Amino acid sequence: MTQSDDFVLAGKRYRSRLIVGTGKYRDLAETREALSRSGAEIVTVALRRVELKPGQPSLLDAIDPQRYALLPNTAGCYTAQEAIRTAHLARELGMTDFLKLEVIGDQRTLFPDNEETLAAAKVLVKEGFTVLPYIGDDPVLARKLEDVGCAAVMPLAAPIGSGLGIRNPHNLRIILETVKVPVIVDAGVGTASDAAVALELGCHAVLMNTGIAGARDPLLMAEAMRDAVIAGRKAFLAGRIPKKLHASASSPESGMIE
Amino acid sequence: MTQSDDFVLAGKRYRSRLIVGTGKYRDLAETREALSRSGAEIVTVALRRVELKPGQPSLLDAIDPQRYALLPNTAGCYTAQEAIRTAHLARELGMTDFLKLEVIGDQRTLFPDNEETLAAAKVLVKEGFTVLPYIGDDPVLARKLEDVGCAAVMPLAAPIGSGLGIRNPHNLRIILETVKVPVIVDAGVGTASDAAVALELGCHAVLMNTGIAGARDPLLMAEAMRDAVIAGRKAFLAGRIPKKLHASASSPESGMIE
Amino acid sequence: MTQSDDFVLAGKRYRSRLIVGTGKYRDLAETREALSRSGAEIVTVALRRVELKPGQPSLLDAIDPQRYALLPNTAGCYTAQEAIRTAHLARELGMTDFLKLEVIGDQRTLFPDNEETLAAAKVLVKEGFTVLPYIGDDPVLARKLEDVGCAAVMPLAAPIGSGLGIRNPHNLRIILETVKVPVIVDAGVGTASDAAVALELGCHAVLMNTGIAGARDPLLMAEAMRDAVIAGRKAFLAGRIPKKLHASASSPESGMIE
Amino acid sequence: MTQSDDFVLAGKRYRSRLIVGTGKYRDLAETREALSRSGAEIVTVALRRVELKPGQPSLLDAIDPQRYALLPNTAGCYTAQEAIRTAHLARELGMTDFLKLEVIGDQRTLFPDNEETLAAAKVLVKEGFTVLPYIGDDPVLARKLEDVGCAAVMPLAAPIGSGLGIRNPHNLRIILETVKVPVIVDAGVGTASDAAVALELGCHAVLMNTGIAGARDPLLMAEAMRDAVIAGRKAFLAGRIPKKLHASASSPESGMIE
Amino acid sequence: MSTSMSMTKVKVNGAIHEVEAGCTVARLVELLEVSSARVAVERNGEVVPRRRWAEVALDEGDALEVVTFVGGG
Amino acid sequence: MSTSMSMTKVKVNGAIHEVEAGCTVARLVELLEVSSARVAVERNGEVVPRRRWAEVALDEGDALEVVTFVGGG
Amino acid sequence: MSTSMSMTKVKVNGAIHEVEAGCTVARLVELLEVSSARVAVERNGEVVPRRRWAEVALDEGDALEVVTFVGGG
Amino acid sequence: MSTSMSMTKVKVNGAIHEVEAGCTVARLVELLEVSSARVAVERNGEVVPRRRWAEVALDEGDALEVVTFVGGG
Repeated sequence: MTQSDDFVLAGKRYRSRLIVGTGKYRDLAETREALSRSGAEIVTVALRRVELKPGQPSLLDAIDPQRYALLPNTAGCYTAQEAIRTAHLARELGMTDFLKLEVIGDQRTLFPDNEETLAAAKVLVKEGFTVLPYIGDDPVLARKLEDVGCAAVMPLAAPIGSGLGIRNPHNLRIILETVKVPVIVDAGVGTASDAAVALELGCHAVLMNTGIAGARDPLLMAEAMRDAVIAGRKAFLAGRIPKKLHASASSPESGMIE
Repeated sequence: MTQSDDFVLAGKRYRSRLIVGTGKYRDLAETREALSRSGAEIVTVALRRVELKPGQPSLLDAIDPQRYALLPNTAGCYTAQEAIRTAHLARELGMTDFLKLEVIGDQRTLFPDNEETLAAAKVLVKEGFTVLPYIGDDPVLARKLEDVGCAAVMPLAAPIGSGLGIRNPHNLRIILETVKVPVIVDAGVGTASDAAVALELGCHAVLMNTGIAGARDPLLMAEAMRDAVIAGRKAFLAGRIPKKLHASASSPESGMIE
Repeated sequence: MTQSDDFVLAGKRYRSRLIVGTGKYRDLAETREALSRSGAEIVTVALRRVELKPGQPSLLDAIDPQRYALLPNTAGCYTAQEAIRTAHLARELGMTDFLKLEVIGDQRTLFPDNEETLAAAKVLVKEGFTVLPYIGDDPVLARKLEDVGCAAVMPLAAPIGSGLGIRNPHNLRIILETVKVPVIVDAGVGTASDAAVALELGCHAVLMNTGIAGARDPLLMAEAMRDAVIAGRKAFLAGRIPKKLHASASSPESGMIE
Repeated sequence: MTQSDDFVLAGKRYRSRLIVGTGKYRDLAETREALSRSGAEIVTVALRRVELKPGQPSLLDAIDPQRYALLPNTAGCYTAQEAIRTAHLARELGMTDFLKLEVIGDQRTLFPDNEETLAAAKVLVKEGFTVLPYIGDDPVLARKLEDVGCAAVMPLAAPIGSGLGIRNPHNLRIILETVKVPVIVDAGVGTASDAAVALELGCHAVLMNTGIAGARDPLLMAEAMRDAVIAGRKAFLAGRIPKKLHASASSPESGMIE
Repeated sequence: MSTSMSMTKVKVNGAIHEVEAGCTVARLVELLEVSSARVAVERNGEVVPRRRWAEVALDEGDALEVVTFVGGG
Repeated sequence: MSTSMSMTKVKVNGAIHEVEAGCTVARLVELLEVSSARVAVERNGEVVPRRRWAEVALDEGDALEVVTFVGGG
Repeated sequence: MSTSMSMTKVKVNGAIHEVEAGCTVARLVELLEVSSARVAVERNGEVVPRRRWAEVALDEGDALEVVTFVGGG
Repeated sequence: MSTSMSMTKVKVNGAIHEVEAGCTVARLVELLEVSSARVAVERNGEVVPRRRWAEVALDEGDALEVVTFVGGG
C-alpha cells in the first residue's frame, strides 16, 4: 500500500480511516489513552451546557489539538433547527467547520430523522460547514446529501451502541456505487471484524464510540479496531479471492508418491 | 496485551497466530515476501517427488529455517496408510516431528475423511509426531483426536480454497468448549474479516494459503491477514460489547441546550 | 388459528396475507391462474397509457373484481407530483381509494425517494386515499407516515426484483415496534422461506410480484408463496422455541436399558 | 405439482416430507393431535424400559399404525453396540425394519459419534434394517453410509432441540451433490422458515420434534411446519428467481404518462 | 379522423391527433376504439371524470392522457 | 411374587425380582402387569422373540430388560 | 452575585442568575468561574462571538447558554 | 547410466532407471543430480534414513521415491 492511500475528506488527507468518539470512557486518562491507541486523527465531541462548578476537568485537556481534528456532533437534537443552533455554538467553540450532523428521530433507537437531517444539511452547507451527516442506509438520501454539498455520508451499520455490526452490506454497496463523496460507516460496529467488513466493502472510513469505550478493556479494543480498519482496507485494496462452493487445492495435485 | 499472550503449540511459544501455506505463489520471490509480510512463524509445505531435472529452484531456498518452523502436510493422501508413509518421509526430510495431517475423503470438495484421519493420528502420535489434524467441524471427533494425543485440532471453516469464511461459527464455539488443545481454523478463509472472526470466536490460530496467494495482490493481502489476526485476537481479549436490538447513546443525554 | 386471525387493512378484513402483483407474466391466462393459486385477495396493478390499437387484451379481463381488490400503484413516478397525478387517474379508473404509493428515487435500484413519498402521502391521505406507501426500512419515516394517516407502511425487504430476501430483519422488527398500522413487506422476496420469515417476524402481510412471475414455474411458485405465508403466520402465532447454542434431548433421558 | 412428487424412501412412497418425533408433548392427546395436524406419515419413537406400574398409558394408543409408519430411534446410545442392541429390541417391538440410527458422542451437545454410527450402520444394514443415520453434515461420511447401504442420510441442521435452523447450507448442498439416497435434515429446525429452507436447498425431507412440541402452541406449529415443508418443496420445484444486487422493475417501464 | 376545415389538433398520449371541432372526450374515446369502461382520461393534467365525458369538448392544443391498468407490482 | 424355597432371583429393568422356579418369560410379563403386546424382552443381552416367550424359562441371575416405545424424536 | 437595586435577572443554562446591571458576557463568564477559553455563549438563541463578549451587555430576561465540549460519539 | 551386463533396474519416482550393480542410495542421489540435502528417499515403502544412504545398495526391481518439499497449504 503506497503512501497515496490516504483518506481524503473535505480536501484534507488523513492516514487513519478510523474516527472515534470520546463518550462513555471511565475518565479523561482513559479517553486520552484510548484515542492514542486507536490511531485516530479525527475525534468526535458533543456539545453540552458547561457545569457551573469551578475546577471541572475538561475533555479538551484530554485531546491534543495538534494531533486530533475535532468533529463536533449535534447528538441529542431532534429537529433541523436544534441541530443548526448546536452547529453554530460548536463552530464558535471549536474553531472548526467540521460537523457531524445528527438529527435523531426516535429516542429509543436513535435512528436519524432523515428528512430533518437533509433540511439541516442544506442550511449548514450554505453557511460554510463541512457537513458529515449521520443517516440511515438510504442510497437516495445519500445522493441528495451529496448533491446539497455534504463532504461525506455516514450511514449507520446498526443502531448506535447496539454492536450488531453491518446489518445490511447490500445497501452500503449500493450507496458506494451511488455517491462520489466518502462513505463512512457510523454506529453499530461491535467488534474488530465488523470494522474490517466495512472497509472490505469499500467504505472509506468507520466511526465508532461504544464499540471501544464499552469493551471490557477499552484500550486493547482501541488497538484492535485500529488494526482491523487497517486490515480491512488492505484486504479491499488487495482484491480478495472469489467465493466458490467447492474446493481448490493449495498443494500440487501432481507429483504424489505412489 | 502482555507478552504472555503467546500462542503455545506443543510446548513451544509463538508470537504469531497466523500459519500460512506456501502453495500457489507466482514464484519463490513472491513466496518469500508473502511469508515475511504475513508475520507467520510456522509455514506449511507439501511433499512431492523431486523433479529429476538439475537446477530446479527449491522451495527451501525461500524459507529461512531460522525464522520459520516447517509444518509438512500430507495433502493429497486419501488413506491413513498413505498419510503415514508421507509423514515418515516428511520427518526424514524436514528434521521435524511437526505434521499437518490431512486425509482427503472427496476429490471435489477436499473434505477430510475423518475416520481415516483419526486412524492415522493414533499411529502417528505413537510414533512421536506432533500431529495437527485437518478435520471437519465435528466436536466429537475433535475430542477423540485430543484424547489420542494430537497437539491441536484444525477444523475447516469452509472448503479449501473456497473463500467462504466461517460457515458455522456455532460448531467452532462448541469445539472450543470441548477440547483443551488449541483450535486452529484451517481452510476457507477468504478475506481479512474472516480471519478476525475466527480469533474473535476464541480460536487460537488460523491457517491459510489460497486466501493470500490467490488475492490480486498477495503481498498486501499477507499484511491484511497479519493485521486481521492480531485485531481479532485483541478483540477477543478485550471483551466486545454485547449485541442489543436497540440503541444506547454515546453522547450524554443530559445537559442539552434548551 | 381461529377465524379472527384475519388481516385487517383500512377497516376491511382479508383472509390472505399475500398481496401479489400482476406484472411480468407470460400472458393473461398465466396471470389469472397465478393469482388464483396464490390465494391473494388484493392485487396490484400499474397505470399506463392505453395502447391505441383495437382488440388489445385487457388486464382487467384477467382479474375478477368480485374476487380481488385492486391496488393501483404509482410505479415509475419520480416526484410527489407525478404520483399524485397518477393516483387521481387510478382512482377514476379503478373506482377505488386504494393506492400503493411508490415514488422512485433511483432508476437502477428502484429505491424509494422517501422524502417525496412522505410529501405525496400527506396530500393523498387528505384527498381520501387509502395510502400504502412503499418505503425504505426506516422506522422514523414509518412513524411519520402513520402520523399523516397512511393505512399501512410497506418497507422493502430488498431491491425490487432482486430476490435477496429479508436483508435487515432488525429494522423490520423496530418498525413493528414503532407503528400500529400494518407492516407489509414489499419487494425483494425471492423464495418461499423469505415470505415465511417476514410473517414470522410479525409483519402483517407480504407483497410480491417478481418472486412469483419470474420463477421457472410461476404457478407452482404462486402456491409455494401462498403456503409459505400461511406457514409463517402460523409459526408467528404458535410461538417458536427459543434459540439455544446447545442441545436439548427430545427422547427421554431416563429409562435406558443397561 | 403432479402426483409423482412423492417422497420415496426405501422403496415406499410418501406424500408428506415431514417426519415428526413424538417426544416432549404434554400428554398423549396433544401428541395425537399434533401428529395429525403435521400431516406426517412417518413418526419417530424411542425405546425405554417399561414402567412397572399397571395402567400406564401407552404411546402406541396415540399412534394409529394404519396411518403412521413407526421409525424407532436409538436415542441415548453412546456406542455402536448399544445402538445395535436397541435396534434389535425395536425391531422385535415394532415389527418394522425402519431404524433411526443415533449414536451420541457428547452428552451436552448430543452431536453424533460419526465413527460409531458408521460401525453400527454396517452391522445393521447387513441384518436387514432400513437404516436412517443421524449424522453431522459431513459429505464424506454421508457417502460412506450410502456405500454401506443406508436408505438415507440425516445430517443435523443444528444441535438437537437448539432451534438454530440450517447452520451450514453449504455442507447440505455438497451432501446433496454427493449422495443419491434421500437427504433428510434431522434436528435443529426452530421455525417454519427453517423447514422451508431445507426443502428449498433440495433436501428430500425434514425430521423434527422439539420445534413443534416445544412451541407455545404445538398444534398450530404442527400445521405451520406441514405448510412450510410443502411450501419449501414447491419453491424448490418451481425454480426460484436468481439473486441480484440491483433492482428489476415489476411494472412496465414504458407507457408512462408525461 | 380525416382532416377538414373544422378540425381541432389535440395531443393524445403524446401523439398529435386531429378531431372535428367540438369533439367531446366521450367521442374521442369512441374514435380511439378503446374499451371505454377500462380507460380514464386526463386533460391538461386534470382528470376528466367519466360522468363529464359527454359534456367536455376538446380545445385546440389540449394534452390528453388516456390510460388503463396494466400488469404491475 | 412371594418368597419361598423354590424361588429364582432375576433382575428386571435393573431391580431384583423373585419368581417361582421355572417361570417363563411369558409368565413374567403377565406378573409384571404390563401390556404384553406392547413390550419386547431382552434376556442377558439377547432379544427373546415373542413366539418363544412361553418356552423360555428364567435362570437364577438372569438380567431382563422389558421395554416399550415412548415418545422420542 | 448579591442582590441589589441595580441588578439584572438573566437565565443561564436554565437557572436564574442575578448580575449587576450592565454586566457583559465577558464578566458573566468570569463570574461563572468557567474556563473562558473552553466555552461558547449563546444569548437568546444567537451565538455571541468571543470577540464581542466584552461589548455585549446583558438585558433583563436574557436567556444564555454557556456550553462546552464533552465526550460524545 | 549406460546399459551393461552388470546393471540393475530400479524404479525411481515411477520411471525405470538402470544403475550399475551395487549402486547405493547415496550414489543414486548423486546420479540424479538433485540436491542431496533437500530430498528424502523411500525404498520399497520404507524410508531410508540419510545416514544409511552410503550403505544401502539397490536391488533389482526396487521401487524408490525421491521426494522434496514443495509449496503447499
